[in-house]
Amino acid sequence: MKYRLLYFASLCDEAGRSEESVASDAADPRALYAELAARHGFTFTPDRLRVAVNGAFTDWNQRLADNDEVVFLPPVSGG
Amino acid sequence: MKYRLLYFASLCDEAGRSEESVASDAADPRALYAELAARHGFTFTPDRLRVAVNGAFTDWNQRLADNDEVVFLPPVSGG
Amino acid sequence: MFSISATPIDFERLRRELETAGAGAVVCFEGRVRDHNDGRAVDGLSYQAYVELAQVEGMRIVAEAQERFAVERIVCVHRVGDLALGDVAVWAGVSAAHRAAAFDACRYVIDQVKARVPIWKREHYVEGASEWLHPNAT
Amino acid sequence: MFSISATPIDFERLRRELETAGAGAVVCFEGRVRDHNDGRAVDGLSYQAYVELAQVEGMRIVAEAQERFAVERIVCVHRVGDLALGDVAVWAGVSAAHRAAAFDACRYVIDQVKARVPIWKREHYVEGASEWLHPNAT
Repeated sequence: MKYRLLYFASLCDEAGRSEESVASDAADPRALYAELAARHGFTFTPDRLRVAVNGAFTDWNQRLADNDEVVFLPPVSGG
Repeated sequence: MKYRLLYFASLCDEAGRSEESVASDAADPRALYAELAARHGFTFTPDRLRVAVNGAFTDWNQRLADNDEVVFLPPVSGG
Repeated sequence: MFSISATPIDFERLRRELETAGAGAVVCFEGRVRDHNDGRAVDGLSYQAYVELAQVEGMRIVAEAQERFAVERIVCVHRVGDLALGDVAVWAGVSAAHRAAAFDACRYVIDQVKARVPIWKREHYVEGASEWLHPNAT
Repeated sequence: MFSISATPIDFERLRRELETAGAGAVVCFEGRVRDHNDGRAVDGLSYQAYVELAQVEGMRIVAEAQERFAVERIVCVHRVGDLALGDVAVWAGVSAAHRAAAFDACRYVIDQVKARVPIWKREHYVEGASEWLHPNAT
């Protein structure tokens, strides 16, 4: 399947890009993050991240669909 | 002795004046208030008032001196 | 800084006095004349102050807040005279490195000013009457 | 109302949006860029947001505060982009009939925005380095 990824803050720096499209067999965000972490050398473990799919927070086991927009969110620091 | 009185809010309305000078034998604010309450028909009992002498809060038993400025303060309602 | 003002409070100017290089948080409170109180329709207020003592007591409250909370600057001004609906009756602003101290100090100042500073409010009601407010101490 | 702004926050205009006839209390918070953090000298910040989700989550927080507290109006705006010392990074204002609700709601909004809204801060230090802040969840 094809997913669209957005990267923010440290993940953006580590990935060297703010977005990308990937083809992957990962069926949920957990598997997808493992794949991308290996590829980009992400240092965050999943327990420090949140996941959003198509602009809404969700959980790591949500079943992904083709063309989903998936975002892994590092700990926030607004304010 | 001679005292200078300032009146605020309801006490000002009841006394019909915002200040006055009185000659009195009252030696402390408690005695002075009793005298003035009788004269002006003040409806506050002393337990609802605070006393200031010469611009500072004090207690009802402070010994007064000639020409002291004495103020009986109704419950405040600023803000 | 605490003061009594017989003219409208220029709170935008007062707010700028709170700015310091270390002020990461600024909290401002304004008490405005609203159109009702205790179920009665209000169309204005008058405030009277025992100015000399109000000034001393207000400065004491500001000094207490400076001591209790890690703040940078504190400014509080209370109006006297006749106020219309929407006018600002009292304004308090606090700057601090962190927001908890700014919130706590601002609330302390306004709570204490209302409880302790010799200022009295006369409410003018839409139906015509007016009266001094003398809340029972709690 | 919650929004993300790429240009300086016009908080004097936002504050006027809080005015209603029943608003006896207005509490405003501003988070400013200060010259230090955790003992390091700071000379600027950059904020990045996942704007689409930040907007949704910010509006959700404002709605929660409207429900929990007896308030009139709530406005909150967060900056993104490069900010200099003294710039306002986030502004939250609340109007209410009474001050307790205004203080509580304003604090709720800013606390929740900092904890939940997907916005990230990069600190630029006087000595030259810069880094993203990713606080440990508590």
